[in-house]
Formats: sequence, C-alpha cells, structure tokens
Amino acid sequence: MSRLAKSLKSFFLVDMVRGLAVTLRVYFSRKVTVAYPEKVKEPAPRFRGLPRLYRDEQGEPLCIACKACQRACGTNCFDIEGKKEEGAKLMRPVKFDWKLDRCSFCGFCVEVCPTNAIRFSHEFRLTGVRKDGLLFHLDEMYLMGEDLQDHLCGGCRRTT
Amino acid sequence: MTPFVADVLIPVGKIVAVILYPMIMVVVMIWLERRVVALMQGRLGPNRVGFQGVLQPVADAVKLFFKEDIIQRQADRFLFNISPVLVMFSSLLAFCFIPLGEPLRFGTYTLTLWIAESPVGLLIVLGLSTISVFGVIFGGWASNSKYPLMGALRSVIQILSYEIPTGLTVLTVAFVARSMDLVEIVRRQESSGVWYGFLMPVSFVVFWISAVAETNRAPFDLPEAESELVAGYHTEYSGMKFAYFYMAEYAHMVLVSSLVVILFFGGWLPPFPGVTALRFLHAVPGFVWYLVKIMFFLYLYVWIRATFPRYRFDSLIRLVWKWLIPLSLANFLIVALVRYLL
Amino acid sequence: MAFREIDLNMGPQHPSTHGVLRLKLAVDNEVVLRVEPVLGYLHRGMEKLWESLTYTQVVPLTDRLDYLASLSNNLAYCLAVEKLAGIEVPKRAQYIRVVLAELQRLASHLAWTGFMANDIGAMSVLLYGFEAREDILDVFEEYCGARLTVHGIRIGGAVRDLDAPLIARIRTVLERIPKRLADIRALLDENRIWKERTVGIGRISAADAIDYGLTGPPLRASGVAWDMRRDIPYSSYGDFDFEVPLGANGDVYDRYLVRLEEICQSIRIVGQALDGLPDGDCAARVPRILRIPPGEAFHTIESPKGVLGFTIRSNGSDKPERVKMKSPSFINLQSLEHMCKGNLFSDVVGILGSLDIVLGEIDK
Amino acid sequence: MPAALVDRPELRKALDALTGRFADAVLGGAVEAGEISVRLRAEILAPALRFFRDELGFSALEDLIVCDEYQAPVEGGKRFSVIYRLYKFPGAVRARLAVAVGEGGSLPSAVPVYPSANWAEREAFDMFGIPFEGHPDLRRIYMADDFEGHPLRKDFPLAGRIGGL
Repeated sequence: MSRLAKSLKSFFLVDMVRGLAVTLRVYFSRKVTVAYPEKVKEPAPRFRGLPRLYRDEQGEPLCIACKACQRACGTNCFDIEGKKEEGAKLMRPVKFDWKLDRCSFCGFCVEVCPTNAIRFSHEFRLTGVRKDGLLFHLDEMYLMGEDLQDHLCGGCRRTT
Repeated sequence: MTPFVADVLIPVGKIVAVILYPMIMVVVMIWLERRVVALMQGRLGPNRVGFQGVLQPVADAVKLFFKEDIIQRQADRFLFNISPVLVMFSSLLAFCFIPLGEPLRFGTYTLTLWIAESPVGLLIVLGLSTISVFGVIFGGWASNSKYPLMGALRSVIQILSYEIPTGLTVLTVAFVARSMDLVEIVRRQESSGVWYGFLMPVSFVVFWISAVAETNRAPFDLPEAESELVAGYHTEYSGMKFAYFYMAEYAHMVLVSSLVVILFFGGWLPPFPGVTALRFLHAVPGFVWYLVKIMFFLYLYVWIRATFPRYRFDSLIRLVWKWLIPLSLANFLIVALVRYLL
Repeated sequence: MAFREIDLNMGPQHPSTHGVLRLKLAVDNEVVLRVEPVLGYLHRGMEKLWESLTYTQVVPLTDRLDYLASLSNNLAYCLAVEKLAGIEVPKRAQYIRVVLAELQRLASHLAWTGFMANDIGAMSVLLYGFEAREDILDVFEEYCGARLTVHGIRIGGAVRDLDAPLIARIRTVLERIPKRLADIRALLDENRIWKERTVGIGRISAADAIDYGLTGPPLRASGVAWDMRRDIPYSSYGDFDFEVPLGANGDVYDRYLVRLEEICQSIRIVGQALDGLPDGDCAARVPRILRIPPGEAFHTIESPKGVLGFTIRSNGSDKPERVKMKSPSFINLQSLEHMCKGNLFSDVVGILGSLDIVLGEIDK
Repeated sequence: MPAALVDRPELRKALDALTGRFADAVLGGAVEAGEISVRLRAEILAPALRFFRDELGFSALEDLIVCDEYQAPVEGGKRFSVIYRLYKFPGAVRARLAVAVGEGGSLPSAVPVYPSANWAEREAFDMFGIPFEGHPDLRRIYMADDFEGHPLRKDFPLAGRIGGL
C-alpha cells in the first residue's frame, strides 16, 4: 500500500468505519443467547447432568449395591450399603447417599456400573438453597432430574 | 391569562419539566445503551422488566435506592457527599439554557420552550457542564482511595485538555452565526438554509470527538476504565450516590447531544430547511425532529462504545494536543478568514 | 511537582486479573516501577491430592487446572502415564486426541482473544470470541457430555469414538470459525486504538524470553520457533502439515497475531486429522486399576498456554508416588515484571492479558 | 519413535565432557530415550548448571522437580532428590540433572544461571522446605507466610495441618 493511500485511509478513519460496520451488522443479525427460563437449550444426548438411579421395565431397581461406583469415584461422593433380603437373588441398596457438593461429574460411576443402574440425567441445574440439599439419599436418587426440583434452587425453575 | 398562571405556574412547570426531561432521557438512554450494546454483541440484553425491558433502569434505580450507603471511614465526608450533587447539578443546570423549540403562541401569551435565554447561552452551557469536573475530583479525592484518585486525576486532565478544541470549534459556529444565543444559532441555520454540520464538517467532527471525551465515554472512558481502575472516581460510591454519578454521566451525554444538534444539525428544524420540495416535513412538530436527532447521537455514543477499544492515557492526551488542537485552530482560522471575506 | 510513589494493589478482586491473582504494583503516577504477583489464592494442593488417587482418578482432576483447555491437561497427563506404563495407543485414538486437543486450542485461543480485547476495552470482541468458542463447547458436549471440564481423554486413548454425525458437525464448526474471526480481525487488526495499545507494548527479546522460561505463543511472538508439536511430536502430530507462526517484535500485538494464526493452523490440523482418520480402536485396553512398576516419566505437550509437562513417579502401586506439573502459565507469569517495568499502568492489564494466564493452572 | 528421541552420539559426547570436567562428582550418567540423565553431587550443582548452559548449549530450564524419598532415602540418607530438567533448542534435546539433599540441607540457587528457576525454587521451598542459597527472594509462594509445615512432604497429612485438624 502506498503511503498516500495509507494516510488517506487513516485520515478518513477507514479502520474505525470498518469496525462500526461489523457491530452494526451484528446488531441486525440473529442473536445467540436465549431468554433462559422460557426457552431452554436442550442438552446433548450424552450430557452429564445429575446422576440418577434407574429401574428396569418391571419397576425393579437395577442397582445391586456392588459399590463399583463407590470404588471408582475419585472424590468420595458415594456412601452405599447393600443388603440381601431373605430369599432374594440379588443384593439391593438400603443406603445410597450421594453428595452433589463433592461430585466432579467425571462419569466414572456411570462407566463402571455393571447393571447400568446409575446413569446421567439431563438435569443441569445444580444449585441448592441449603447445604443439606446437596446430599441425596436412596429414594431421591430415583427421582433425580426433572422430578427433584424442589430439592434444588427455586430461582430458575422452568416455567413451561 | 392571569398573572398567577403566567408568573408562577408556568415557570414552576417549566422548572419541573427541565428536571423531568433530562431524567426521562437518562432512563431511555440507560435502557438504549444496555439493549443496543447487547444486540451489537449478539446478545438479547435486558428484556424482562416491562415491555422489551424498558423498565430495567427503573428496576436498577429501585435496587440502588435500597442499597446500603457506604461512606468509608477515611473519607472526607463533606466532599464525599457533595460531589455527586455537584456533578448532577452542573448538568441539570445547563439544561435550563437548552431550548427545546421555537416559542409557542397561545393567543397573546408566548410560551418559550426554555427557562433562560441569554445572548451568551453557549458559553454558559459549556461553562456549567465543565463544573462537573469539580464533582469528579472532589469525589475521587475525598474517597481517600487509590483507584478513585487516579481516576479523578485522569478525568481532570482529560476534561481540561478537551475543553480547548471544544471551545475553538464552538467559536467557529458563533462566527458563522454571529451569535452565541442558542436559539439564534438555530434560526440562522434556518435562514441560511444549511445546517452548520454540513457547512463545517471539520468543526463537527472535532466537536464530537471532544464531546465524547468530555463526557468520559468509550473510547475515552479512562477515568472509569473498568479493566484498569475498577470503576475510576466512583469506585467507593454505592447506593444513590453512585446512581447520581451514573445518571449525571448520562445526563451529560444528553446535554452534549442536544448541543451538537443545536450547533450543527439545526436543532428542531426538519431536514433541508431550505428546500421547498421538502416543505411537507414541516408538518412534523419541531420537537420530534429534535428528539430524533438527539436519539441518533445517543445511539452513536452507544455504537462507538460497543465497537472500539479504550485509548491509553498518554495517547489520549497526544491525540488532543497533537491532532485535535492544531486541527481546530486551523479550522478556526479558515472559518474566520472565510467569514471575514464574505 | 514530584509525585509520591504509590503502592497499588491490583486484585485479588479486580476486573482484569483473570481470577484471583493479586499484583502488588509500585507506581509513580501512572508509570509502573515494580510488579510483584502474589499467588496462592486458588491453591488447592492438587499435587498432594493426586498422590492419594489412582492413576485413572487423577484424569478428571487435571480438567480443573487450566479450565479453559481441560483436554490439553488430560492429554499431557495421559501421555505421561502411558510413557511410564509403556501403553501403546492405537493410531485412531491418537488422531481423535489430536482433533480434541486442537479444538481445545481453538476454544482457548478464541476465549483469549475475547478476554484480551475486553481488557483493552473492546467489549464486543469478547462476545464474538465466545460465540465461536461456544460452537466448540457444543461439540465437546455432543462428544462426551461436558463443556468445560471435559474429561474426554483417558489413559490409553479417548473416551469414545468420533462418529459420522459428530465429524460432520465438527466440519461445520470449523467452517464457521473463520467468519467470526474475520469480524474480530475487522474490529481489531487495523484499528488505530488497538494498535496503539498493543504495538510495542510489553516487549521481550528472544534471549530474555528464553531466560525467563517463556513458552507458547508469547515465546513464539518473540521469534523463537519452539513448538513441542513439531520439535518432539507426540500423538502423531508428525503426520500433519502445519506451520508454527512466529512473531518478530515480541510485543502484545505480535502475541495477538500469533494466536490468531495458530487458530488458522489448528483448523488445518483438525481438517487433516478428520480426513485421515485411520480405522481402529479409539482406546487401548487399559485396566481400570493400573499398577505401574517403579519409574519416572516426563512428558510435555504444547498446550494453548505453552509447554505443559507432567513428571510422574511410580512406586509399583496403583497410585502415583509423585506428580509434578510444569504449568506454562506459572512460568510465563514470571516475566510480567520484566515486561511491565517502565510501561504505563494501563498497559499492565494488556500485558497480563497477552500472557494468557489461567489461575487454576498457576496455583494448582 | 520420533527422530528427536533416538540415541545420538553427540549426547554421549556431552556426557563424556561432563564426566571429564567434574570427574568423581558425577555419580551416575546415562543417555536414555534421547536425553542425558545424570546424578550429581550437590556441591557441583552450580558449576554443572553453568557448564550445561554455557558449554553444552542447554539454554532453557524446563522444570524443577522435587521428590520426597521418604521411604527409600538416596545417597546416604538424604531425603529429597531435586531434578533439574534442561532443554536445548533447536534440536529438542533434554537433560535431566538429579541431586540429593538432606532434610535441613540446602542447595545453591539456579537463578543466576537460569532466571526462570526463580519461582520454581520458591515453590520447592514452600512445598518441601528446601532452602536455595543465593536466591534473590526466597519466600513462600503458594501458602501464607505464617503457614507451618511443607505440604508436599510425605509426612504432611492429606487433610488438615501438622498436629491434627
């Protein structure tokens, strides 16, 4: 570029006008953010939300209290106790405490589970209003996700 | 019309109006700024409170109103309290001299759309708006804290430096209009048929740049550069005192936009006042034209803020002393010469 | 009038110290005389913690070091463990790792561009950079379910295979980034204010940069061609054709240009890796409880911030004896005082931003 | 294996030069996986670093690693081994220098040779309590100044502080 063109460009603020044009174009173009509580960006299918215990089609719990997740967990989220009822074939958990405040959502528990009992839900709202609200017991582990919003923060509950 | 109405009610009404008008503009401006900046960044911006978030500034004000008013122990209480008032007062007072339109006639009574008209209105407005620098330096110094002090020092140097090109460009307008009366300047633009902004583009550009700098707005917002000085001279302020500084900044922007419109863009005149084919534009009330023009410049403020990085302090001062002052001086001489010859 | 020297505390709560860094500044009016970074506000004792975890359990914690480039941390740690344990990683897994690591570099550099511009005052660029980064985070979410602390690379390979829809998605993302980048460049490259704030600021010569141990883009901006991807290739980086962009002046503007050029190079690398994705497994078979005979391994990678290295010592058990991390931000931050001395206070913000530090990595 | 990591004769030559220079102060040396690995007596650390930098051209200090050999003390009961990793470029050659230091003993600072050792040594001092003589500013870097103990030592508890929670 010749010096003259350069100084002319500089004098007529060409660089500034180019910048202004960019912001003006974005002003009229599509917006990226969404109005959150009304519109929710759906998490990806593999999203690692709150982990949840699942039951099989007959409503039987899948968890056999093998504690594989407890051993795999690097942050000691789990406190599991199992018991074999008289005549039952499999062990069932009687205590399944899971601590949200310790969890790092690494996914080891889900990977090691031999019966696919513990899986990630799509619940991404993790805030609680009380500290004891971050400790989940056995019955709550089956509800985790959509059904468990009372447990967590009320501020951003979905309205739809 | 009874003397009571003419001498008491109307002046009081005008005084109320001159306080309300900038305040409403400030509220609109705060909403405009947050919304437009958001849209320019691909965000939605505040859209919760009221239709499209227009009541967001009100919500902000309510929040600030109920915030704890903190005066830190080492602060100079008197100056600390007086400075937000000083800043606010200086910009509001200047609005007394800003005409909003031609006088309206109701039978025999003439209602002027300004509180005070002075043959040197232009100088008074400029002078009053500069008083705010006292508020800034008092506030920065009285906070007894380092960031506010640095912000205040920057602000003083900046405002004082940019006064020079402002004064020089304003003088060119006064030369051409042969008046310093703001109403008269608009009338001259009507009679000459061309807005001074098109007649003297250099004056306009220099005035606009200096005006942005004087209102401490991006890209010249060094006194409150948030990435460096946290919040500049009002770092230690909270609650309504902070709101005063905040509103004063926006009121100042409205004031400067009004001045630009009056000096360079024909105030309340419709576009192309001299062209007879466009006479139909006169059907729209002058005040509407006036507001539209002011809004354009307020938009420009926001647009510039959303686009540019922030100047550094030394280059800011270099810009004014090495570029704007020589440019405005040359411009001043040329205009004076042309005016003398014609 | 002589102005008294002022001690100024910048941080640990300050808009532009990028976390909880505290800078003790001594300024004469606005001129910086001394800068002393005070660290430790985010110190979590990671290295101590790792000694009590199994090799596998350490991986998700490395996410929390440089949280803007968690996959790079995963990669560095896993490569070091694999070197120590002698695990052969399948070729396909290596390519997937390259794709992930380069996407992470893109995300980190885009976020940096935004932060940096925001520090200088151009606030729209922050959002533009983040918009492009968001696309990449969406890919990560699609890939393994998390956006920021991804935990996508495991010892022995990657967490899962790249399938056709995901590959197609990555390609569209790669096409979109240059458009966003063009916007950013139009706003900054030629802008007189941006140039005034960055050209010639925070200069460091090549010799000084090496002395201070600078790595990554700040070092390359000084004209030193040191890129671990090319010099000591790991994870099949030798298969790809890319350039190592170099600066000449070693100032903030050159660091900006080097990073932008690295974004373009990363796009090239990801494209090549996707094109040449070999068949095979996405991970080697590695026992979950990994026992490694006593030994020591040191492995470095080129993370977005610089040379990131892990030294791992094993003692025959399933837990490491000692893990030492060489964090690029920690070492790069050392040269801050050298770069800031004599500059104006405003420039400290820009220079600090240009180093691209992440406190999670500095404080460990 | 990349070309950079193949055993190279010049590395062996460099190692020979080192042993020739410092003779019995070099306790062990090897060239493995493309890097020089030597174990030195702490007394010759400073001249050895200077030798590596000035004569062998290792211009950068990559990392400084301290290991607490609590269970198996090295070299006559010395508790810590300190590893200096040097890097030479172009050429991508690495060197690993290991010295042993006992509890209460000290090492000469590497800062005069490699300025980048500054914070690394402060970190080693903070985490292991190894003093470096001649360091310009040896203070704790992560922990608070009044913190007791050195967290990365093996006898420091994982949770809590010295002397209980």
